Amino acid sequence: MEIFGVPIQAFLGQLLLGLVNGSFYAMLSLGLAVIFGLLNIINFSHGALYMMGAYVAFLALDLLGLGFWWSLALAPLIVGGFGIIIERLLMRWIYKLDHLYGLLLTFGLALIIEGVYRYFFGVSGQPYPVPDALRGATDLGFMILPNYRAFVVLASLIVCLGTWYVIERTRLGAYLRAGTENPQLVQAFGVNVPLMVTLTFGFGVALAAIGGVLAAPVIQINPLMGSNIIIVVFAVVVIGGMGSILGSILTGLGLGVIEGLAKVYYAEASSTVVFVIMAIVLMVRPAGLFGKEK
Amino acid sequence: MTTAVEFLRITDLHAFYGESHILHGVDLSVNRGEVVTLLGRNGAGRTTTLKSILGLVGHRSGSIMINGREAIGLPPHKIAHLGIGYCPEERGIFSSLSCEENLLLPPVVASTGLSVDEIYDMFPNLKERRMSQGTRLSGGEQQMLAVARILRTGAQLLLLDEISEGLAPVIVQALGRTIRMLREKGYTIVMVEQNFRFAAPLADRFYVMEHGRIVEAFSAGEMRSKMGMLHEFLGI
Amino acid sequence: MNNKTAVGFVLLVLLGLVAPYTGAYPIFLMKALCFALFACAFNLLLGFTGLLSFGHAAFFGTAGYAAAYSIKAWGFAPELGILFAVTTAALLGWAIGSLAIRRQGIYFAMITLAMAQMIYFICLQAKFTGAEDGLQGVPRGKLFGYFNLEDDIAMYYMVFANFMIGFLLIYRTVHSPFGQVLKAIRENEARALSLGYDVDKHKLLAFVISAALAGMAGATKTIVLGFETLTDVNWPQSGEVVLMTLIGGIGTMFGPVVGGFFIVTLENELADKVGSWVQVIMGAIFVICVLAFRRGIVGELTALFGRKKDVAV
Amino acid sequence: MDDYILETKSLTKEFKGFVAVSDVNLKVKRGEIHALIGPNGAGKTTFFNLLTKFLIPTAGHIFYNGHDITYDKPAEIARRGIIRSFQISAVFPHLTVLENVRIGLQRKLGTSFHFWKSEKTLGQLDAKVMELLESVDLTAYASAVTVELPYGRKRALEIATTLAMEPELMLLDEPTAGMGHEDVDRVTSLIKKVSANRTILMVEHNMNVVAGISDTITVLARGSVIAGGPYAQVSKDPQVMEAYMGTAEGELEGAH
Amino acid sequence: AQTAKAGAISGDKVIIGVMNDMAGLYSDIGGPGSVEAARMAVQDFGGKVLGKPIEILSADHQNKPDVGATKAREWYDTEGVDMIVDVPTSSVAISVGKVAAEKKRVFIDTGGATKALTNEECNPYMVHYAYDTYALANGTGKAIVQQGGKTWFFITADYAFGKALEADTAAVVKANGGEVKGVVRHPLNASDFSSFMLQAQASKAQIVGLANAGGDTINSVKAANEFGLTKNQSLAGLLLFITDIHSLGLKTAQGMMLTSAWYWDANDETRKFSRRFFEKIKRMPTFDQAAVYSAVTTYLKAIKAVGTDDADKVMADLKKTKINDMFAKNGYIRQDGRMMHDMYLMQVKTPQESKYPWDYYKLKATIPAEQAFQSLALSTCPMIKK
Ligand SMILES: Nc1ncnc2c1ncn2[C@@H]1O[C@H](COP(=O)(O)OP(=O)(O)OP(=O)(O)O)[C@@H](O)[C@H]1O
Ligand SMILES: Nc1ncnc2c1ncn2[C@@H]1O[C@H](COP(=O)(O)OP(=O)(O)OP(=O)(O)O)[C@@H](O)[C@H]1O
Ligand SMILES: [Mg+2]
Ligand SMILES: [Mg+2]
Repeated sequence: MEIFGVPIQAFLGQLLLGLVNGSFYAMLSLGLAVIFGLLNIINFSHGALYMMGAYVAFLALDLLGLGFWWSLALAPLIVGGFGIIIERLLMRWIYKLDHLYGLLLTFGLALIIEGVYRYFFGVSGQPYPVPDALRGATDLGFMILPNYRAFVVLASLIVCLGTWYVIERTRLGAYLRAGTENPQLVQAFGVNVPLMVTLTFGFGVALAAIGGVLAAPVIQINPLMGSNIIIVVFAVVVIGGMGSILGSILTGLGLGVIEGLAKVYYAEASSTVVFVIMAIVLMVRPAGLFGKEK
Repeated sequence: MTTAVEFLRITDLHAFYGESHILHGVDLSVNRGEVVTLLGRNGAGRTTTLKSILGLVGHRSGSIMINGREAIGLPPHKIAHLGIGYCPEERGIFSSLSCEENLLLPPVVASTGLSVDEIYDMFPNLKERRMSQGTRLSGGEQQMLAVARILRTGAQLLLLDEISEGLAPVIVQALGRTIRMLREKGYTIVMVEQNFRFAAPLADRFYVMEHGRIVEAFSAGEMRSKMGMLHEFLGI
Repeated sequence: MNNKTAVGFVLLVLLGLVAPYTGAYPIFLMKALCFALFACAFNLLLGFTGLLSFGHAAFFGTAGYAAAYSIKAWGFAPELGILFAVTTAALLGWAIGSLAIRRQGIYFAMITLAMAQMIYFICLQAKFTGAEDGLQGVPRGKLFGYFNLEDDIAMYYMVFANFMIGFLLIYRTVHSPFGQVLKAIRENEARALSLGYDVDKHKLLAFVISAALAGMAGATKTIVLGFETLTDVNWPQSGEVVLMTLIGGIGTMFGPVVGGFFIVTLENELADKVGSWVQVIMGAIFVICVLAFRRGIVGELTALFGRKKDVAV
Repeated sequence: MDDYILETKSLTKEFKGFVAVSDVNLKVKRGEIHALIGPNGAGKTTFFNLLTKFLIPTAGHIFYNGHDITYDKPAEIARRGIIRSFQISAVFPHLTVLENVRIGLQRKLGTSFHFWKSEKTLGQLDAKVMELLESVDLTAYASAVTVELPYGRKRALEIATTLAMEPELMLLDEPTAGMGHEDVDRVTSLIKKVSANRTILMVEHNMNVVAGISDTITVLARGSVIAGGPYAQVSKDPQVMEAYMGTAEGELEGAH
Repeated sequence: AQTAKAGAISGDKVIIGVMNDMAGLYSDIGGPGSVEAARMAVQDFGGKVLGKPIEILSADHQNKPDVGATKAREWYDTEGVDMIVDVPTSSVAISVGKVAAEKKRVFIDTGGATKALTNEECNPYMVHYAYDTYALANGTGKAIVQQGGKTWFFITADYAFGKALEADTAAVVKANGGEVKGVVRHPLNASDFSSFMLQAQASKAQIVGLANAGGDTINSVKAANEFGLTKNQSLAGLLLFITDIHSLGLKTAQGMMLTSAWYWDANDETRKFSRRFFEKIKRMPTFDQAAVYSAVTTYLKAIKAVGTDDADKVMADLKKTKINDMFAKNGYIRQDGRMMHDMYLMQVKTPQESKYPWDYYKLKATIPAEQAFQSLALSTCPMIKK
């Protein structure tokens, strides 16, 4: 059996691989959405922080001999901590300004982080092995799926859904959502909003770092890995609309899959397909698939 | 008569938004269980006074004693925990929260608050629109929600900014009854009101503001003798 | 035009006219003028319409390709090449603009960025752009069949003329009935809508003008340097023009000119001094500008000389 | 004989099963000040939103001067002469008072896309602008930047800008909300003044204002019209008292 | 001062400008290492030529042709630079080449890959020194087919560079009796290559040719490993530098075939140079960096031979003298500016085979210059009269 000239096995295989990429998109766009929610800032440095996550993994292994699992735990803490410092040192001064300044500030930040990493690590990239426990592949009948890829999908789904639950279903989440709209008032009700803002930023950044660690074994760790992915993630965010957490997760996964299929049918266009979809979505639903008109 | 216990004392309060100096040395005090109304023209600085109490202005100086604690240096969330409930002028209903979530949002600061059922009895509209998105409520319904919301927290000092604005007479009357009831329960209330006819029968004392200063203070008993002055200041 | 603007303007023209005789490097001057025009065009959108486009390199670069290709492959004269390039940029501006203005604020920025990235991919893959080799060896030719542009001085004055045309057009646009409506839209979009203005069409027109002028800058630069490459359509170029405007002064008339010269000089000077730190320095300038220097050079200067904050120079 | 400028036929708006405006047939007579009152949540603002196309009706039709405008776009509505004022003051804060009003006048010049013309060409409008400012008592503020105006003046400015559109029909949503007594009086008399030669439909909770200037009153409750007519008649309607006042005793006087 | 008399050195100094990418994509291939290599060359030459001092300038062109071209002009015009060397990134190389032609000064490109430099963009003042896409494709393709790798599948970066690599390789594969089973073209910076690996696997070709570069190649290799492609098929990298192998690690890269212009561990001479280089840079030199050393030396020798730094005379000498140093044996510069030298087919060692750091390659075949590079007959360089 074939689907548009591609054997169904291959088709399913590609679908699954698309999901893996989608997991990265989902995790990054979720982090962006969380930060945007409370700080009203599009974090342009998100890609750079994702890259930092991958470097933490590399350095932990290289300098300290700490393996993948350690990194998975350490990177969000270290990079998230770095995020917290950034928030305290820089971000706080611009909350009252037009949101565009946030974009510009984080853009500058991304340049700096990337530049510093280039200086210290060069650009040719660093090796990182797949963790031993996840080596090898499972024969699914229609394809051989490397165990590590399966793990990536699972791990990111857990992280994403966990985040969704906290934000949409808990009291803490209600504070977050309310703080998103009117932080002053929420603070006047007795909630420590500045702390909440700082931690939220740290959390969003930590999501990026987890993404970076997960990516380390499958793609080259180099200072540019973040800027390559961030623009696509922006498009994902525009398509999904930043209105809903679940929206960013679903859009991320969905676009990963679509991009994966594009690689089979018309590989040349696989990097533009996301932008084309963005254009179409904008024409039909300007607010994005899950967005609300303001 | 029981001896008055001072609950809020403001001395020489100055407040700024950025570079503009709005309050120029406000002094006022409110006793426990009192209802006090701030009167004044648009832009006189009444809202700013309430916001200053909570630390929501750019910069402030002077002294604000709440229940014996100095609040001038505290961040807003700590001030709230001294037992203050705030109903802002622009209502501040959250659109990403449902009506009920809005109601349940403010953290409880003391155990003496009303229960959700009591609140719904007081405002049946809210019960009906309970699952509605916060800002989908009508203007008046939002106003009710904003007041209802802080009654749950057990805050003893309520700062109410223009709560009668945009409400149908029937609701304004209901609000009046609520305020009286709250006073009987021992709540302390500072109201900012444009609607003098609403405020007049409720308040124990009045302050009149003009250009960021208190220019007059009188009690309910003195009201008649002050009508001339009020007319001059407020066109009443 | 108020007095001080007029003074600034006369100063600009004088400086521009004598610049090639000051010993400044002519190619450098021309390049800087092109970037200054690019930044002015960008500022028309950001400073006077309140729209942050993060994809303006798309127009700059596409026009560069259009000029290079039409001149090299079809033998267009320079003026025709520029005209063709400006038209191309305007059309592209119309296409991208129609999509982008459907959203506001940050989304607008992200959409323009993403669309520009798509243009980059297209330029990378298309046949006529020469991909990473670029379109090289574009002859400067003769302006109106008469002025030989191979001569740097002649070339310079043509660039300067282009710059002035663009600059004056922007000035006119900002201070026109249309400019007034733009200002109103920036201030209160809903109200402008309710007064019966088709807000989207106004924004779109501003976008197209800005794209066309960015295109003019790109095309001119191509003729000056004789080549067009992917660098000009890639996103760091979009970031750079934002930086030029930011550092010169958003929403000021002369700011982007100053910013353009500043960054081009900096880039040139840093090239053989700091090695790999260029990017970090650019990033740091961004951060510093946003945190402490939001009015930019021109904005700060005018503030210093005691003008009101809201005056657009 | 009766000349109706606006007419709705069975206008209905449903939000996910909740009927906010239900089968409303409203006729607005040309040249009148028509007030829309009703308890909170009655559907007044929703009704306004339907008229100005901020919302799409679930059912029913809207006729303006006999034309069916149910499916027009917001900007088209404005061009037909229906102008709405906002509940939150809608001015262009960093333009001068003069420029604010001029923006309103400028559209008719047809040069709003003319980016090649000098803004001096707008000077021809200034006389008309001053006339309008005069009518709302703002001449003294003409060159002030709008943010710096007191609240009541901003409302007056907004009305002047709206007048610049030469609206046939003005829709005012709670024009006196949040105003001090002086401003209320100022704005009330302003509305009365500008109502000459045009029709005004307004939502208002302040009964003094309603009683003072409106010719006809329609009372909405739970999305439906429960009463209509001149003030004297409506204010005695027991159903209205019940729904609006909460008490059936006494005349409808409002809490203000 | 442009036309120097015989025996004269313009400006009483010989100034050599090393221009490259100091921080970007290509900074590890050339970058600060190239500057160091140039310095070493000057030092080994004795610091002076014809009694005049030799100076090195360096600049970062940031991979921007306009920065590169403007800098080159400024160097030639106002700084008195006599020769520019390195310049990776094809677009910058070509535009600097144009400036060199206009200013009639020497330009020796070691870092650029595009074969356009000695074809349509060639000019009398430009030398293309180390390698080009044709040599890489041709060398790898031919040698592998000869060793039995008959069936090929290409993973190609979808732009001119990748397509040229693919086309050149495919042509030589077919000419030598091989077969191309399929091609998949991916966009630049595709980051995830798993999907292409599945397609390559399905093709059952013996050799999977990677017609891409840099991060794309590295990510391809990583994905190939992960999907077990290397169990039954071999990877051939068409443009791979030793720094890429270093960053992949032998565990992942082992067994790959690639063509290189030079290898640090080839003989005592190369080792001697490389060890010195390593002292300073902490990396073994790439073939680009070695080529910079060789190019600077060759240029200085030419000045010494003709007794002037006049570009025309130097170029004339360059084009007739044989080059023999640690980089090339019996190399020579052809009319079109192509420096002809042997290329080497290398195979990446397994981790077991590797005995010491940077011990990465084993030599599979030497490709003679005449076979490695495009023949003059095929050249589109206008300077070649046919
Ligand atoms: N965020 C702000 N920034 C700058 N100035 C402000 C700000 N908010 C209020 N003001 C100014 O402070 C002054 C006092 O305002 P305030 O809101 O306290 O007045 P008010 O007495 O509550 O009047 P109103 O009836 O209009 O609510 C006014 O002149 C107002 O313009
Ligand atoms: N977008 C919406 N989605 C769901 N319900 C809505 C929406 N907009 C309004 N409603 C509901 O419709 C009813 C009518 O609202 P509307 O704002 O028209 O009332 P109103 O008459 O203007 O009241 P007020 O005098 O309090 O402003 C309210 O119960 C409100 O909750
Ligand atoms: Mg107030
Ligand atoms: Mg309403």
